[in-house]
Amino acid sequence: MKTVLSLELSLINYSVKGLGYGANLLMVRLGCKGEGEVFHSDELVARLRRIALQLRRDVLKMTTKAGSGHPGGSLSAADIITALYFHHLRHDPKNPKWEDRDRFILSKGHSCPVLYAALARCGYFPVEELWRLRKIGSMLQGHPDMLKTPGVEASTGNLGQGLSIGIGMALAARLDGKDYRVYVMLGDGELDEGQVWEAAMAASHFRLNNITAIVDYNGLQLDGFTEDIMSLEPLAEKWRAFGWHTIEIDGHNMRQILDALDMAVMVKGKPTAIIAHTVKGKGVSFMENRVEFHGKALTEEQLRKALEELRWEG
Amino acid sequence: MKTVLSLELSLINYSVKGLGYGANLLMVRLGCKGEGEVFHSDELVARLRRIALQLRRDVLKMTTKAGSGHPGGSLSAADIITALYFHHLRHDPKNPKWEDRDRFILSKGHSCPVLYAALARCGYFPVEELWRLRKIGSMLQGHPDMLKTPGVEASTGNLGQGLSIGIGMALAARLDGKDYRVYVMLGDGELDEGQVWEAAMAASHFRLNNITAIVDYNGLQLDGFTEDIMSLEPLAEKWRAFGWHTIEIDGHNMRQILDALDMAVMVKGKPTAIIAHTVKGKGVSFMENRVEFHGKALTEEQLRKALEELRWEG
Amino acid sequence: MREKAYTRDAYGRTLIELGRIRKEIVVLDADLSTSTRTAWFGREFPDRFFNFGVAEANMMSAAAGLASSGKIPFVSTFAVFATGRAYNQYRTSIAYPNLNVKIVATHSGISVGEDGPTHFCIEDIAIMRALPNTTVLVPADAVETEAAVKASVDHYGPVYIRLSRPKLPVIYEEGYRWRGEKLTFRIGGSVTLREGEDVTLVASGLMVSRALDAAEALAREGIEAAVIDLYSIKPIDRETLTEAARRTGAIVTCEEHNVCGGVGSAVAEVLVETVPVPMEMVGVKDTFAESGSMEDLLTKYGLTSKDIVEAAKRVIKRKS
Amino acid sequence: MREKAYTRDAYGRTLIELGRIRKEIVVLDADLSTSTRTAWFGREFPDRFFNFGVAEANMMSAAAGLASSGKIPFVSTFAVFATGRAYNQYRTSIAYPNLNVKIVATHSGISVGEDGPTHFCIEDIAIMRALPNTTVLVPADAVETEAAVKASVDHYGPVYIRLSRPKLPVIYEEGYRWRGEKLTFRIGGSVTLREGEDVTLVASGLMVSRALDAAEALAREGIEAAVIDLYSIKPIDRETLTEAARRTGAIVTCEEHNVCGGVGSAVAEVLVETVPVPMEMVGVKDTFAESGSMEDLLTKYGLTSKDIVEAAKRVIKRKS
Ligand SMILES: Cc1ncc(C[n+]2csc(CCOP(=O)(O)OP(=O)(O)O)c2C)c(N)n1
Ligand SMILES: Cc1ncc(C[n+]2csc(CCOP(=O)(O)OP(=O)(O)O)c2C)c(N)n1
Ligand SMILES: [Mg+2]
Ligand SMILES: [Mg+2]
Repeated sequence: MKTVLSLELSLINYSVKGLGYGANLLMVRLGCKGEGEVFHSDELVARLRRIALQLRRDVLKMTTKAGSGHPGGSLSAADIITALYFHHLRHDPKNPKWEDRDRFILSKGHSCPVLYAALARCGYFPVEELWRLRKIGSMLQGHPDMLKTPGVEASTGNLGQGLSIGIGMALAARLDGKDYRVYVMLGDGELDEGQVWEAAMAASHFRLNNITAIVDYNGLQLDGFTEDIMSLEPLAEKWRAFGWHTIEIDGHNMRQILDALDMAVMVKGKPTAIIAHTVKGKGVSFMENRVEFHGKALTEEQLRKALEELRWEG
Repeated sequence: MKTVLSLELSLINYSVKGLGYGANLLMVRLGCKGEGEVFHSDELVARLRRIALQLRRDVLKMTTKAGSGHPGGSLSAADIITALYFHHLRHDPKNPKWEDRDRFILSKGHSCPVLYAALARCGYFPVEELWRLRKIGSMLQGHPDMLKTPGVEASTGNLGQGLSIGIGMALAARLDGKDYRVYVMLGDGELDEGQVWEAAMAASHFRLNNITAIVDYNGLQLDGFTEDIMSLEPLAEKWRAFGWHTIEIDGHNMRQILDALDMAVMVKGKPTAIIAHTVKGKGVSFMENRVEFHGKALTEEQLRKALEELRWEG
Repeated sequence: MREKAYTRDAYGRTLIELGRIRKEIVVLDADLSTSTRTAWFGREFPDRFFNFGVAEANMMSAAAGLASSGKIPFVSTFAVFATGRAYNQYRTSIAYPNLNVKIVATHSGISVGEDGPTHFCIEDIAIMRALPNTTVLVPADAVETEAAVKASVDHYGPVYIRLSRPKLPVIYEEGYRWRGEKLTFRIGGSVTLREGEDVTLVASGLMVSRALDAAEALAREGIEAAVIDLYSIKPIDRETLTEAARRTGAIVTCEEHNVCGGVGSAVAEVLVETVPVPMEMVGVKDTFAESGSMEDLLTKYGLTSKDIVEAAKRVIKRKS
Repeated sequence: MREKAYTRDAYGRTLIELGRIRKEIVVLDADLSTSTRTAWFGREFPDRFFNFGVAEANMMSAAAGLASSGKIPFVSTFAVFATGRAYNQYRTSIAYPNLNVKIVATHSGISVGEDGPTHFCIEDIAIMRALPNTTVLVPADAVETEAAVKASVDHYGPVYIRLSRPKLPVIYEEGYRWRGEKLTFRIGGSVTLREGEDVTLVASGLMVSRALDAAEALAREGIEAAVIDLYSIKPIDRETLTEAARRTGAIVTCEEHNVCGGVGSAVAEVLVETVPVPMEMVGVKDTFAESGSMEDLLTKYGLTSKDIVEAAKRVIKRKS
C-alpha cells in the first residue's frame, strides 16, 4: 500500500515537473521490471539523503581547508554521486581495480571534492586524506588523477573528455563480454564542448546500452548562467536527436535519481542520458544559484554558517 | 500560368521526396515574399545547369591532370556551388576583397576543385590556372588557401572549422552593420567533428540569421557510407535541436537549391541549415555512390568516358 | 622585496585602453573571462566581446573569421586550453593564412598551483613556436605585459602572449623603464637587465625576477652574471644571445616550462648554429608535477633562484 | 638505388601479426583507415577495430578508456590530426595518467606532397616530445617501422610513432639487419649506420637514406661522415650523441620537420648540456610550404642530400 502510494506520488511529482518521465515509469510498472527493483524504500532514501548531507559538509570543509576548489558544482552533484556510490554502483572499495566493477567518470572534474568525499566515506581511503586536498604530496589533486587516488577511474579536469573515455570503457566491456556499466557525469557548461557531441554520436552509433550520461543541469557555468553564456535548450531534444534515450529528473530528489538510474539499465540498444535538473550550491542558502561559488572556497565564517544549515532534519 | 505550373510541380517534387519542405514553401507562397524572387525562370535554371555541367568537366579534367585530388565530393557539390557563384551570391570577381560581398566558405576543403572551377569560370583568375592544380608554384593548392587564391575566403582542409570561421564573419557583419551573408558548405562526414556542433550551438545562441550552412549529404565519407562509419540520422532533428531553421532539398535539383537559398534569406532570428541530399560522384555513372572516387583522380581512359557522359542534353 | 601585481590584471586594463582607440579590437573568451580579465573589456564594450562558452575550438576558428573581416581579435583562456585544446584550429584557420589574431593565455606554467597538472601548461611555448608565422611573447611582469599587448597590436599576424595566474614581482618601473631608462618592447627583442662576464642567465616570464635574485646571490660569491629578459621567444634575439655567449662563454636558461622544446631549447638552437657554449637549463624537468601552493611547487620542481645559482656554478665549471 | 616500400604498409601488416598473438590489441581510426592501413586489421579483426568517423578528439579519449580497461589501443590517422587535432585529449586523458596507448600517425612531413600544407605535419615531433611520459619514434623505413611498432607494444606507456605517406627507400635488410648484422630496436636507442671522423649526420625518418647518400657524396670529396639513424627522439640516445660530438666535433641534423623544436632541437638540448659543438640543422625552415610533388617539395624546401652535404661542409668549417 505504502509503495503504491509513494509510486503514485512519484508519478505526480514527475508530472508536476512536466518532464515527460511519467509515461516511461508507467511502462516499467506494466511489467518490464519488478517493483522492488525499481522503487526504493523510504529507509534507503532517508539513508542516502543523510549521506548526501555528510558529503556536502565534507565538500565545504575540505575546500575551505584547502583555501580553493569548486564547491558550487560539488553540491549540485552531491545527491547523484551519493545515489551512485552508496547504492547503485557495483563496486568494492577494498578492491578498486576489481575487473567487474561499474565505472564512474566525473567528466566535470573540477567537482572532485564531492567525489573524494564519496570515495573516502565508502572506504577507498581514510577520511583524513580529505583534509590534505590540494596540498603538495597529497593523493587528492585539484582535479581527478587516476594514478594518485584509489577509486578515481579517469583523469579529468579538462572538460569534454569524460564521455569519450567512458565510450572506451563501454567498448572494452562489450569486447570482454562483461556486464559492468559505465556512468559519466557531465556539467551543463561542459556540454558546450563539441567533443561531448562527438561522443554522443558515437555512443549511439556503437549502440552502447551499457553507458549512462548524467548531466548536472545546474544552469550555471564559470562566467554566468548557461542561458546567457551559451544556451542549451532544447537540451533533451539534442540528446534524443543524437540517439539517446533521454530522461529528465529533479537531481535533488533521491527517489527520482534512483529510479532513473534503474531505468537506464533497462534501456536496450541505445545509451541513456539522464538530464538532472539541479541547483548549483544546493543546500546552502547563500550559495544556491550563485556563480561566485563556482570556484571559490568559503571563508571560515561562511563555512560555519553553511554547516549550520547542513543539519539532518529527517 | 507557366510559373504556377512549375510551382505546383515543385511542390509535388518536394512532397515526393517527403522532406517536409512543401509546407514551408506554401507559407512563402502565402505572401512573405513575391513569387518572382522565390521562383526562378526556366532560362535561369537551364543556364545554371549548363554551367554546373561545365564545372563537373573542369573538376575531372583538372584532377586527372594533377594526378590526384578529390573528384567525388566535388561532383556532389557542383550544383550548389553553381547556384551560389552564378546566381545567388553578391560578389564581384574583379574585386575579390569588396567589403560588402557575401562570403562562401568551403568547409569541406578537399572539394576545392569545384570551387576553383567556379572561381575561374566567374573570372577570379584565368581558366588556364586550373590545369596547374596541385603543382609546385601554383595558386591552386591541394586544399583552399586564402592567401594564394583570389576568391577563396578561408583556408580549409582540416574538416570541421568552416562553420566556426563563418560565425566570425557573421559577427563581424553584424558589428559593422553590413548586410552581407555568409554561406558555409559542410560534408556529411565532416559533421562527425564536434567543432561543427559547437559552431551550430553558438550560431543559434548568437541569433545569427546572416549565416547559412549547407550540408552536402552525399552519404559517403572517406572510409565508406556514413551510415556504416558514423551514422547521422535523424540529421534534420539534430540541426533543429541546435536551434537552426532546417530545410531539406534535393541538392541536384537546381530549382530547389535556388528556392532554399532564397528561403534562408527570409528566416529571422536564427540561422538556416540546408540539408542537401546529393550523390557523390554525381553525373558520371561509374563514379556515383562509389567511395573509391572520394580522393582519387580518374585515369585518362576514365576521364574520356566521363566527359562523354557529361554532355549537355538540355 | 619587489611589489607584486597580476599580469592578467595588466592585460585586462590594457585591453580596455586599446579598445578605446582601436575600434577593430574584439575580444573572445571561452567561459573564463572572469579569470582572464577579459570580462572587464566585456563590461566596457559589450558589443565587441564574445563569450563562446566552453568551446575553445569554435572560438579559435571564429577569431579567424573575425580577423579576415578586418577585426583584431584577442582570444583568451587558460594556456592549456588556448594552445593544446584548439591547436589544429589555430594552425589551419589562423597561422597558415597568417591572420591577425592575438592569443593571450593566462594560467601558464605550474604557478597555477592548487588546480594541479590538468590546469598547468608547461608545453605551450614548445607547441606554439613549432608553427610558422607565430610570434611567441612571454612578459616578465605586469609592466612588460602592457608593453607586449600593445606591441602585439602594432604587429600584423598571429601573436601568442603567455601570462600567469599569480601576482608576479614587478621588475620594471612604470611606463616600461629599467633603472630610469625608457625601454622599447620589440618583437624579436630582449632586455639586458644586468651585465656580467662570468655567465649569462637568460630568463623569461616569472623566472626573470628569480634570475635577478640569483645574479645578486652569485655576485655575493664573486660571480658576475649577466641577466637577459628574453621576452620574445619567437622571433628570438639571435644577436644579443650570440653576443652574450661569446662574452660570457656559458649560459643558463630559466623558464617555467618543460625543458623539452621550450626557451632553453630555442636558445640552444641559436647557439649551436653560432657560438656553441655550455648551457644548463633550469625548468620543469619533463614532469606533469602536482597540486600544491605556488611556492611549494616552484621549490619542489626546481625553479628557485637557488636552482639558478647552482646551475650557473655547474655551467661555469664546464667552460673550456 | 634502394628499393622502396610504404612504411604504412609495414604498419598495417605488423598490426595484423601482433593482433594474432596479442588479443588485447584494439585499433582505432578516424575515417582514414584506408590510408593508414588500419583497415587491414579491421578486416581481419572486425570486433577489435573501431572507426570513430571524423572525430579525432573523441577517438583519442576513447583510447584512454580502452587502455584503462586493459586493452592496448593503436590509434591512427594522419599526423596533423593525430597530434594537433586531439592534443589536449592526448595530454590529459592519456599522457598525464601514463596510459598504454600507441599513436601511429601516417602522412607526416611535407612528403605528403600534393595535398598541401593543411595536410603536412612539420610540428608533430616538437609538440609530442613537449609532453612528459611520451615516447616519440621515427622509423627510417618499412623494416624499421615493423621493429618500432613491435617495440612499442613491449613498452608500457604512450608511444607516438611517426610514419610517411610515400614509399621510402628501404635501408635495412629483412628482419631488421644492417650489413648482415641483426639489430635491436630499443626505445631510447639509435643505429650508427656509418663511422666517420669529420662530422656526424644525425638523421631521422625519410632523411636517413638521404643522409647516407650525403655521406657517400662527402666521402667522394674526402670527408668522412658518420651517420646515425636517430629513430628514438624521446627518450634520446644521449650517450651515442655525446660520443659522436666528442669524436667528430660537428653535427648536422636532418629531419623532415620544422627546425623549431624538432630533432635538431632535441639534439641541441643534449649537446649544449654535454659537449657543445657546432651544429647545422637541415629541415623545413619554419614555413608551411605548399602543394607539389614530393620530390619538388623536398628539393625546394632544402631536404635533399645535397643540402646535407652543404650543411656538413659549413659545420666542418666552424669546428674550432
Ligand atoms: C576544456 C576546458 N575549458 C575550460 C575549463 C575551465 N572551467 C572549469 S569549470 C568551468 C565551467 C563548467 O561549467 P559546468 O560544466 O556547468 O560545471 P558546474 O556548473 O557543474 O560546476 C570551466 C569553463 C576547463 N576545465 N576545461
Ligand atoms: C580534421 C580532419 N580529419 C580528417 C580529414 C581527412 N579527410 C578528408 S575528406 C574526409 C572525408 C570527408 O567526408 P565528407 O565530409 O562526407 O566529404 P565528401 O563526402 O563531401 O567528400 C576525411 C576524413 C580531414 N581532412 N580533416
Ligand atoms: Mg553548470
Ligand atoms: Mg560525404
